Amino acid sequence: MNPVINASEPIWAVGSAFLTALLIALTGRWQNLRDLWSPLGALAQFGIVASLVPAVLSGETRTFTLTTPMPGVALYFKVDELGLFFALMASFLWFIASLYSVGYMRALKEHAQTRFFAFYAISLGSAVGIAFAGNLFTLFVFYEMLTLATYPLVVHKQDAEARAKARVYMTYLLGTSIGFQFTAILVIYGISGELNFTKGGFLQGQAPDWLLLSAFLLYIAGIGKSAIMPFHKWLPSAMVAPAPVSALLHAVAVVKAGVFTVLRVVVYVFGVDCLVSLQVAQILPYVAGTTIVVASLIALFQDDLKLRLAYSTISQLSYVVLGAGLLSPLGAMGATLHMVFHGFAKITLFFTAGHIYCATKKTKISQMRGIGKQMPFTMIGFTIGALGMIGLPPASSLWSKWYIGLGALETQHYFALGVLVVSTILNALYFLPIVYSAFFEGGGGVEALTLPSPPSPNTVGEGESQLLPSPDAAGEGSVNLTPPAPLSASREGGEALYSPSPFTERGQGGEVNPETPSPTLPLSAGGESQLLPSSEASGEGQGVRATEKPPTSEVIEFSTPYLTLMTLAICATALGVLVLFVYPHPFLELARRVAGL
Amino acid sequence: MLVFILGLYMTIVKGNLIKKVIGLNLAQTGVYTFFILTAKVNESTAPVYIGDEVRYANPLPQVLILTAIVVGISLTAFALGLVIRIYQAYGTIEESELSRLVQANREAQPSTLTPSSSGGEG
Amino acid sequence: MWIDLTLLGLLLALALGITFSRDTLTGSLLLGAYSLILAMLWVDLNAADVALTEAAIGAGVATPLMLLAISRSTRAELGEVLMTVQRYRRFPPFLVLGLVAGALVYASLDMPPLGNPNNPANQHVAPYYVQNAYHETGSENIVTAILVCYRGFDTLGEVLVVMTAGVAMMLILRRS
Amino acid sequence: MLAEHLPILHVLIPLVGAIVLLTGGVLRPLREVAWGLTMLVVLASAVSAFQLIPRVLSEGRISYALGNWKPPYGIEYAVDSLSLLLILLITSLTVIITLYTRHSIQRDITPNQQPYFYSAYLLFVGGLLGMVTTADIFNLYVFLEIASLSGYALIAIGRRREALLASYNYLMIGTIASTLFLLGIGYLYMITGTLNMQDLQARLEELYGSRTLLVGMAFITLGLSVKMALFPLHTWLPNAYTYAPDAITALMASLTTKVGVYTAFRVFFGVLKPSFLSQVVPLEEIFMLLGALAILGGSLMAIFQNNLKRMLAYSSVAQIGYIVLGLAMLNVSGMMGGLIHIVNHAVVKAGLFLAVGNIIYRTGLEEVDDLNQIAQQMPKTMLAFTVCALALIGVPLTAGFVTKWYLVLGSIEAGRWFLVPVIVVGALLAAVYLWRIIERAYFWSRKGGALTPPAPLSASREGGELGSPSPFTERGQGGEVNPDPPSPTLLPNSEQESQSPPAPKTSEVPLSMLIPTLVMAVLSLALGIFAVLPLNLAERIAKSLLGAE
Repeated sequence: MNPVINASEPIWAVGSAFLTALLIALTGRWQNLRDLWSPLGALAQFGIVASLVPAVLSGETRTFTLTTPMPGVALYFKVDELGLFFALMASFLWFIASLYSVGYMRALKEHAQTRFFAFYAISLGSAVGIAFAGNLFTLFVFYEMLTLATYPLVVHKQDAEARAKARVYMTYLLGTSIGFQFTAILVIYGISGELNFTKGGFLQGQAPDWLLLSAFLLYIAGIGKSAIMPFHKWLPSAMVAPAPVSALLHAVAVVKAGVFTVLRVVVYVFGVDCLVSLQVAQILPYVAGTTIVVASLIALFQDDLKLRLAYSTISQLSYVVLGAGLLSPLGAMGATLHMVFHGFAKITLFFTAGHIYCATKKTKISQMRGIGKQMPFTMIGFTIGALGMIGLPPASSLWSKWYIGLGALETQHYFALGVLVVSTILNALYFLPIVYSAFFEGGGGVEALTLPSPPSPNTVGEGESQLLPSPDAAGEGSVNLTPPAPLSASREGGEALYSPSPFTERGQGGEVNPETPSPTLPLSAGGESQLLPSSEASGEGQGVRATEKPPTSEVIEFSTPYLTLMTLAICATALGVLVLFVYPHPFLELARRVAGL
Repeated sequence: MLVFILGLYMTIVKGNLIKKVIGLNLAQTGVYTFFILTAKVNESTAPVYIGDEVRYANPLPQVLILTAIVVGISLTAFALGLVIRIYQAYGTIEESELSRLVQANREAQPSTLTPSSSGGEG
Repeated sequence: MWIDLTLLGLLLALALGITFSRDTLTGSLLLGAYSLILAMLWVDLNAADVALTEAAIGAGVATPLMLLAISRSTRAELGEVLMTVQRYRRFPPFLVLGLVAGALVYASLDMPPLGNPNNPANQHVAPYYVQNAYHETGSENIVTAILVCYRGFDTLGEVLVVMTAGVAMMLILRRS
Repeated sequence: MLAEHLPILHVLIPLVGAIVLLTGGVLRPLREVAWGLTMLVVLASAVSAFQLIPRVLSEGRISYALGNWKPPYGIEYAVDSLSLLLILLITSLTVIITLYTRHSIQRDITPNQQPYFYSAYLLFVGGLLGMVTTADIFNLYVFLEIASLSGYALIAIGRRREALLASYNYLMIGTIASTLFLLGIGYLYMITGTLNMQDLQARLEELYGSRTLLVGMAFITLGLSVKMALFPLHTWLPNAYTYAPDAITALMASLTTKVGVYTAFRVFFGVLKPSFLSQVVPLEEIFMLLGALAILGGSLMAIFQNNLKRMLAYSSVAQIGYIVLGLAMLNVSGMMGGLIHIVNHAVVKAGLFLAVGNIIYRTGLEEVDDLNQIAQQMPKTMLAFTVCALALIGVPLTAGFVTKWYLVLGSIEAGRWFLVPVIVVGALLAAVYLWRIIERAYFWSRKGGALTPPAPLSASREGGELGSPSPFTERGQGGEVNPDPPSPTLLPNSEQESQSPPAPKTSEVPLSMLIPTLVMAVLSLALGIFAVLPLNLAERIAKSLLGAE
């Protein structure tokens, strides 16, 4: 069998992040010194994790028991393929994200930066902790730690809205994890007296089917972080956070931790065989598939870029659950791959969104016409990220989708296959127009219609707020449930009258732009997001009467050192997406091992 | 036993704080009597040693009650002390009045320290 | 026997009087009288030491304390408060009392018979005291022997309770 | 020579200390050193208690016959693993809290009252220790009264005049309870003729059908349920905890009710045998139900409180529910959960009350609504508060998690599935009522100028739609409207401001208050991370309690 080696690397990988947080907190007074720690810590972490790759590839398993809080229940770490996979991605992306967030935070002169970076580091420590957790207890510990550590990041704005949203965030994550996951862990422990992950699972035949099945469903419901509907609300809520945090939530740590946990549970706790006998394949893919399609549909209607990305995440992450739920090795392989590949693509997209906001204070898709001329590198990065979402070459997610598709074929799960096709189309529908309008529109005619100014006395000049109270509420409240209503409403809006639909509020959001005092935006905001679903072509048509008047078409993404830093970060991750497309072999190999092929 | 019930009744039902103390006393005496009764031995004498052949009443419960009486009086004394303090602070020892006062106080100023009872210079 | 009954009758009457007396002064005076009668009853039950204590403390200490408290606060009572409040508030206390009374009666049904020397209470530990107290402690009064020797720690506790009460009074009364 | 008296020493030391303090109360020099003396006394008591550990672990139950009178005739003191747990808890917490009293109590009493205060304080501690150490049920009653009476007094000296009423009500309810307890003892004595618990246990076994026993136990149970503030009988607790001096609240919250629980279960397992529960009355069912009710009811009440101490008091009611629930499960895991929660909750709740005491000491703020940005003013205190709060919620690697782990495991083992959601929901409710404080303390911005967002206007419109989980959204927005609160103490209630001095940037409490608070926080983490030691003890206890079966 594979040699099991007791080694302390996993604990150092986790500890390096916590140490970084400590250093950040201690040196908070000296800004430059403080901001040095994050990249350094990330590098150290990545170095440690990467040093484990050869060992794992050669079949070793490294374990470490830190302490035993309760008899029989240890803080136990174990490095295996799946964990390494996640840890590699997280620590690498942390490095880039730390550079990016230094740029972001400084460019916006954000407050409480020390707290921000410290908790960012803790979050990463927790993420790697989740990756290397060797049993359910350790996993749960870091899972909760991650929730708590991200809370200060989400509530970073500290205004009423951020607090309310952060409360939603906490409620969903803590509620599901304490409510369901904790119980499920104990049920599992009660059944088997065993918590350590074992390849192939350790639960088969330990209890009656109904008990196992309910434990499994409890567990899946308990992983609120994977954002499977109906436990997805926290993700759009968390969009109040600054862009680097969104990147953290979506690409690096939180959601990833959720799907990672799903994979862990499916492969290492219950075991595929066991789940097959429980007929989970009849349940999980349907839930995941529904989530994919519905979230994509919702994403279509979001005008706020980050919200659209958020729903896209919900949909994309369910691919992983879908892949895992197919209970075929190929599906599991695809799921594993998608976890990483989506991470690279999505972090690019979020970096882009944050970068655009930093540089221009724009948050709406409808405001971004022609932005590609101002920020070509950024938007190229965005394009690559978007391709990654859709799963087209030259983006790496082609591979992961490919394997999930193969898995669906293998198990003859035609529903899953259908979902893949439909969602790919939907993805294309909601990303490509952005790309198109960014590069090929804008600078055009001046909008003729002028709308009554929305009654918002907001002092947006400060521009600190990329908090988007209203669109989010709209997205959650009405669009989500009754897509047709806003559809017709804003269509009218597009023609003549502005109707008091949720989009009124969106108008206020549009107001945020300090450079466009004339309130012409709302109309096109409504109109644009409207037409997107119907077809790409008509989106184009709408674009002709684009309102956005780019103040200048000169390239602004290198105008300050901070923006340059951010641009470079985007380029790096975009490059990552491409590299992974061209050279996915180590990951394919690792994923193959995870899936047991 | 009836006394015990009566005492309890007083403690619960009476509105006057002193009356409650009296009730408490009454209830306690009920319990004491119960103990004394368990100590009763027919045709016996008080447990003062006068020789081995005599039948004595059971001394143990009596001892217990001696202790209990003293404990009881301590409680009574302290309760009465409290009553005096309450009267000084509120000007009444009627429960209904007190609850009214407390209510009014709470509504007026949710977290005000009353100067009269704050531990200033004695 | 008739002495017992008379005393019991008196006690009951006094207790009722205390309960339904209209003002605190009457109540506390009656309580003093009640204590005395109770002490007499206990003497009759061969509990001389306890009776002495009760007479001294119940009548001799408690009553003056009550009087002191009344003189330092107020004598007037608003009358039967609960008689004036709504009906529903009167219900729960009676329910509780009824339950307790029921329990007492229920328990008394299979209690060991009163006064029987063969009761477990009189059989297990007590005879040891009776037989050995004098020889082991030298005290003729068995009650004293137990109080001071066998269960001396209880007595220490009892003294401590008194002390606690004293401390407590110092604490609360000496502040203003 | 002292070694053989160990089982009694830790009880006697505080009592003697109290007497010394009292007699010294009249001497002026002693007033100055009252605190120091108390500290010495509790330290000595703790030292003697810790000496017990090896002996109990190696020998099991240590018996000590007071005055050398043989147990059924004289009074027996005994230390077994269960009482050892409580003894260690009481002595060590007392040391920490005594440190805390030094400054915090100065606001509640005058200097010349100090000897009396510390005397009562030591009597209280001694009473509790006596309760957990004695093996004689009447002696238990006596010490119960010592502890109760000094407890009433300690509550009565609270700053506000409501403290007097709270104390009085507690006294009434408590005395009725102890009178019932005494009556119950009378019943037990009547049918057995003994007062020693082991003796009782042996002699009672053949009497399990007896009505007298039944009613006697009912009285005892009722009386003790009041003392431990089990849910429907908890009414004395919130007021008492709210108005007592802060240090006393911490002491009582962590110890009094625990000792009540201890006594109850000492009676159930030391006087009765588990078979009584299974044969005669399914008492464990009742307790389980009450525990569950306590968890839900207490937590819900806590959510609706705005006074910090009152909120924590209701939370205590809920936490007692956990303990009772666990102990009533009658299986090893569940009982371990309950036992370990006795320790965990004592530490955690003491930490919370101490932190709240710090806040009140420094700012005079007692309402949740007033705590905006308190963390900037008192970062260390709030750090401790946060850690303890997380521990109470039961986040992994904290004390509360261990408890919940074993409780859920126990209820699964017992096949009582309905308890699982109760425990879990209790944790979530705890998160709700504690998190709003953390949120306020850290994230309720009082930032002026550039960062005050325009959001409130639009956000408040949406607050309703969002259906946010806590009832405080609206109030929150009210607070937010403050244009630029310059100091954290800016409140609707302006009188507060005049009382507390204008707050400097950070103003922590004196070290003598800060250190205990931080120690509690560290302990509540340590009890989560290194729970093996206490758990081993708990397992031992649980097995020995159940092993009698």
